[in-house]
Amino acid sequence: MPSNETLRALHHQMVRIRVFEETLQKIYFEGKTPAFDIAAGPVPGEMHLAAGQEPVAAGVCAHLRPTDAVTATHRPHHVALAHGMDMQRLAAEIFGKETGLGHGKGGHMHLFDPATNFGCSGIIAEGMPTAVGHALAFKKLGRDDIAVSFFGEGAANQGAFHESLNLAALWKLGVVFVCEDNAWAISVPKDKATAIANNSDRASAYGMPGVLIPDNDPVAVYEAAGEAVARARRGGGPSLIEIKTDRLLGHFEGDPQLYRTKAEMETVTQRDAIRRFERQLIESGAMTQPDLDQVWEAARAEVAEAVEFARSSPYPAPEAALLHVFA
Amino acid sequence: MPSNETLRALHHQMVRIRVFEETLQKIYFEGKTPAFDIAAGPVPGEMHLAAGQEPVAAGVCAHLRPTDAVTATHRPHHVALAHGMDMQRLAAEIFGKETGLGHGKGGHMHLFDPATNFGCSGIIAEGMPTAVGHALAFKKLGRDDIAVSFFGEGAANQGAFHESLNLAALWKLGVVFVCEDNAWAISVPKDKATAIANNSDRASAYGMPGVLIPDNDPVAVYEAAGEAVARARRGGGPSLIEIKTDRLLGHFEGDPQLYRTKAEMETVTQRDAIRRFERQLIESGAMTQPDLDQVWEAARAEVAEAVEFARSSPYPAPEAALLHVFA
Amino acid sequence: MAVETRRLLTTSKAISEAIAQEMERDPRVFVMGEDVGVYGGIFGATEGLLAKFGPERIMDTPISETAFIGTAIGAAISGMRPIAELMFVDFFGVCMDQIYNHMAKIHYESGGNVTVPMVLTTAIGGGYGDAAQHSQTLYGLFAHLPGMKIVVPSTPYDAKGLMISAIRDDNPVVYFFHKGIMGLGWMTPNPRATGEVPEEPYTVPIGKADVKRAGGDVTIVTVSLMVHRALDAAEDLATEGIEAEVLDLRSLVPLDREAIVESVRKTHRLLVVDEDYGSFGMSGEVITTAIEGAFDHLDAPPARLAYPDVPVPYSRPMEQFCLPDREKIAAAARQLVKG
Amino acid sequence: MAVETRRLLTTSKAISEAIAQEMERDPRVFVMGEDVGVYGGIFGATEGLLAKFGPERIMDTPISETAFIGTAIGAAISGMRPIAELMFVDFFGVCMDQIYNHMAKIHYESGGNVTVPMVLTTAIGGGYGDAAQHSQTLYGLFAHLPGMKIVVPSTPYDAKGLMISAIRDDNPVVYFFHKGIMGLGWMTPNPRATGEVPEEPYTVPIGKADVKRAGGDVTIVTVSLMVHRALDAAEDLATEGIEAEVLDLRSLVPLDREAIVESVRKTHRLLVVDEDYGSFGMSGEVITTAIEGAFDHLDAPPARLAYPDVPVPYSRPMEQFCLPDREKIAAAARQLVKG
Ligand SMILES: Cc1ncc(C[n+]2csc(CCOP(=O)(O)OP(=O)(O)O)c2C)c(N)n1
Ligand SMILES: Cc1ncc(C[n+]2csc(CCOP(=O)(O)OP(=O)(O)O)c2C)c(N)n1
Ligand SMILES: [Mg+2]
Ligand SMILES: [Mg+2]
Repeated sequence: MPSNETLRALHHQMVRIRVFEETLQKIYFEGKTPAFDIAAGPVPGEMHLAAGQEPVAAGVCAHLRPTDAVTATHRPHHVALAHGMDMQRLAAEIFGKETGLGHGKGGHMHLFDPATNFGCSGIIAEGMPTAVGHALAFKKLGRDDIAVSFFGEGAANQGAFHESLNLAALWKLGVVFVCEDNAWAISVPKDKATAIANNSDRASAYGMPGVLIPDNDPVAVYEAAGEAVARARRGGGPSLIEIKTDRLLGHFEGDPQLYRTKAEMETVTQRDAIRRFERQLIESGAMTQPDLDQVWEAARAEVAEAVEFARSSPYPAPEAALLHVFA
Repeated sequence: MPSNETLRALHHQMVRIRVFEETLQKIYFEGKTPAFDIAAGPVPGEMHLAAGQEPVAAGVCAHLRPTDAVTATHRPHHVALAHGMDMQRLAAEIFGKETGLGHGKGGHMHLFDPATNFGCSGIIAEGMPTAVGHALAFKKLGRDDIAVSFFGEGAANQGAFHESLNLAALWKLGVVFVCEDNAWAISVPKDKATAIANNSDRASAYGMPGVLIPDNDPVAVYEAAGEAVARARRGGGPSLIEIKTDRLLGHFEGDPQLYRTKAEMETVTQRDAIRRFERQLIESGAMTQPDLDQVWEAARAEVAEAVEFARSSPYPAPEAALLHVFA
Repeated sequence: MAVETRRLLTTSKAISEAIAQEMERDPRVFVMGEDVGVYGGIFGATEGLLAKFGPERIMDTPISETAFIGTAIGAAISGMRPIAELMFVDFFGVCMDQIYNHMAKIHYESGGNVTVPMVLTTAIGGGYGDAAQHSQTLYGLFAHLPGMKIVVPSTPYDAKGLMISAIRDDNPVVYFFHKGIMGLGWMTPNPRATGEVPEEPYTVPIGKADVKRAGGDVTIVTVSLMVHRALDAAEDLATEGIEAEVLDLRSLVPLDREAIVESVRKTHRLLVVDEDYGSFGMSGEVITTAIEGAFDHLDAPPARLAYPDVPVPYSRPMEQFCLPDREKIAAAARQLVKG
Repeated sequence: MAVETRRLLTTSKAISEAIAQEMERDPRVFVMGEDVGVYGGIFGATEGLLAKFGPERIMDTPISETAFIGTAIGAAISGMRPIAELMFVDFFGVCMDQIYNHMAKIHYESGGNVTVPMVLTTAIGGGYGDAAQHSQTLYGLFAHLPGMKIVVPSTPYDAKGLMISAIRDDNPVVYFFHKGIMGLGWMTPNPRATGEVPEEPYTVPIGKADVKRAGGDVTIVTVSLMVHRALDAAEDLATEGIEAEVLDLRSLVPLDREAIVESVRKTHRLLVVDEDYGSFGMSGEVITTAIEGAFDHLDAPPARLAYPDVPVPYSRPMEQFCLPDREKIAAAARQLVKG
């Protein structure tokens, strides 16, 4: 069992992610009511929120340093924040502002942060080979940094998954592959897309360890990731970790989710990993209710400040669109 | 053990393939000596011969009907012939003649034969999804035909392998995936490319049966393929068969094979599957030496006739290049 | 008393109606793609089809574009007539080999003996903040590669007729629909995304351009959403006494070169509007076509207004800066006419 | 007594020498690809490098283009300067997403904060019977997509200098070498595939076209092997009193539009020769560039001689029919000049 300090840190991370995502959800609909227009409001375009998947980001990234590389997906905020991305510059990027991580060029699916060696992208499984490359560079440079690749269970049926795991295993690179199985790829359920039940079983196709975390538990994630990260760091090669997690919201905001039953929605809401974890923290005495309240309050303040920074920042000049094609 | 008739049929198939390939090898160098120029001679371009891999083609295709679909690779002749492709039109296509399968448009890597529902292509693993599609069509059309996809061990690290096996398994389609492990992908040995020793072990990543034939034995291939084909035909879904086979020649003709040790070359030559099979046939009494000789003689005659047909056929008109872009 | 009955459909409904009618007519037609089932296609192109035809004919797929597009190829060869949806054209890079090296070439490589009758549908276009990987048009890239027909409708009427033509065509057809013309409830409304569509099946020929507005002063050649932007601009220009002819190519392969040349011979001026990247694409091809066929009829060098050669930026001011629009088109046409 | 010493290299040797020199200079440079090790690259671009630098820096890969090109991207971001070889450009379809959506866009998406300094090398061209999937050029397709520099050398000298520039460039550079200019022992000999190459490292700027032959009667714009075919044609034309200027673009992105315009303003006539498919590609872009910059200087409509819009046929008579060559270029130029 991790120390109480670690448990509190995990909790804190999860809470600030949740507050960030819920805040963003509200903001996203600004200017999009009564008639929903995806192009309108302060935050246009698709918006994929990760509420429910906090245990994955918090549990894995707790083991990382800023020099470790992380590649994430179209649903990147939880991982970005857990890996230490500046929340203000993240928010500003999502608002399309000059002060954003990419000066408004990237947007929510294309966040690149040299300070935390973080990257993500909107193409399924696109970041998996990138992670292999980071790890190869670290090996060549004699650094004991590692790379972590996050991807959804839907991405595990993309060719890049196969090629990346094989290459990482072949070259014994320090990569941890983290499959966030939230049971859905937009409207397609896992069992209508994947021939077997658990992607962690696919690890054997590459001769690497595969671990299944069946219940979205941050502590279990933390422990499995600890082993995988340590193995990667000491040159022991890659691993695959699969977490059965929950997508509490739609695939993107505005998704009517007609493909999901009410019962399923209720089940996943009921088993909200943060609430369950909080019950455990109180039961074990690691935290009290006032402790928890304080965490939420601090998170709200942090997120409010980030949003305020984003809102009050200027837009980039229109002509700036022509900059940065080439270095 | 298959019947003597089957054994003789397997032998006959293997021999005609071998004679075809050896004959083509000689012809390929016509016009390319003393200075080797890949563009010169009656057969230009790359030439990938399958000598040594006859057990795979013969053993698998013995179970197929002309209405079963077969997709093959850049090294397609053995499979094409075993599946019943007309040898004359095959040869004519390789010579680039008007009488060829594709009127000279396709060439040796792009053979398409509606009569045997055969197709192949020069891009690694490209034909694997096609096979899945054939099988899907058969299911929709209520036909008990099946599809077989041949591919090299090098192709098993391509994304299309993963996606195809998953989709075929998910939809329980009648596909037999046949991995010809000849230990080499051009100059790259299997163990420098593949994180595990046997691709058949990857079948479990898709919940399908995986069978390993370790010794290039036509009878073992025949038996394993028989089961897989029968399973596919009765709606039992796909299988993966891996055969450790031998590439007796270079990757393509003209390949100096500097990457191969003399010892390895000798080993594979020594264990030539046809010669070994012939010894067994004689020992078991299934065939006598004169029987064998007769098979070779008949094969030589058949191949000579096909080559003669190809040689004496006219070239397509140059302007025919502009035809057949669209139907 | 005569009652005028006009049957108005959105483009997405026109497309799904076309597919439905062809599926009823021909049991070999079926649909495959991500979220084409319950979801009805992210852009509504398959809405209602699952309920009508069931999961055997409207098949959700894994996120395996290489596999399912390749599956469509194999199924087409073996007697079916698949429609496969690539959700956004931006994703072509994970499956292009199947598309351009296999689907597009088999008929040719087989010397005409094998046909691959399939339709690949895909969504194009930006303007709504979806950034660099979800906003591209890219039809110019596909049109560069031989062996597939390239269809890019602009109106509900054309969308239905071209879809029916595409399904009945014995060749692979790539059918690009712009998100901004689909008439979706969640996109910025475009009044021109709804239009009259006959109920009965009909075809619009692939390879024939269409004069969407006649005019004698300048020819504006474009496709898809930009047809509407050009029509808007033409209205503005008309108030200034400039009559623009708007030529909707409707398909890039085959390209109706005669129509381009004919219009330019009449107006003596050409503006190409293109939401695809400017260089090495459609704009240069159309201008070259005019040069080849109407050089001596030109009163001014043909001009183009295209997406600049930059990835699509996320932030609204930058994205709007890049996109051709009503004002920019009118300005470019005015410049051509007035010098 | 002065001895003239000319150091003659094939293009493939010039390329491998450039890589070797940069690898010696910069420990961050390494090579990845299929058969780049013992084999030395199927077209010799990495010959001798394994022996010099060992398997840690000259890395054979599985047939996993998506994985290893993506690996190059990640390695480049984390401080290395990889060279990845895509064996034939024809294979781009299995890995294009990594190339155009990721490698080419990261710098832009990051607002300039992340650089991806890598070189992607690939072989182009046909003419030797390798048929539809191993004979394409396709540089026009890559040039359509923003964010990568596109280099297409024609001579050993340029090949070395451009390779060194590409490796030192902080941007992704796609470096296309034509099999027919490599000077390989097993390809039809091309006397121009060998040329003088200085031993010391030097750079040739990316983005500058080069007048390979000066002339006043007609400008022939092209790249790569077709530069040599154009030079051959120019010799024939000279005997008829026609002086052709041969402009070698050397790179398509950035495109040296000034050089095209300048030459056309001088000669008043333009022929574009392109081994890539004709429509929606380089030929239209170059002609449009001339129209945009030199419309009033043209004595005849610019013309193009490109690969027809058909997949590459296997059989020799058909393939030769499709390929631009010395005679066809001379005929097209003659037609332009004499009308
Ligand atoms: C190559 C590619 N195909 C399809 C898509 C469209 N798409 C975006 S997210 C998504 C579902 C992804 O599912 P999963 O990997 O499970 O991640 P999740 O959304 O559940 O986090 C799809 C199909 C894409 N972006 N890229
Ligand atoms: C996508 C792709 N990558 C690379 C190649 C080049 N190539 C042709 S054959 C070959 C080796 C194939 O090895 P394997 O699959 O084992 O088949 P074998 O040649 O041994 O029969 C390679 C790399 C190709 N044709 N397509
Ligand atoms: Mg998911
Ligand atoms: Mg092999």
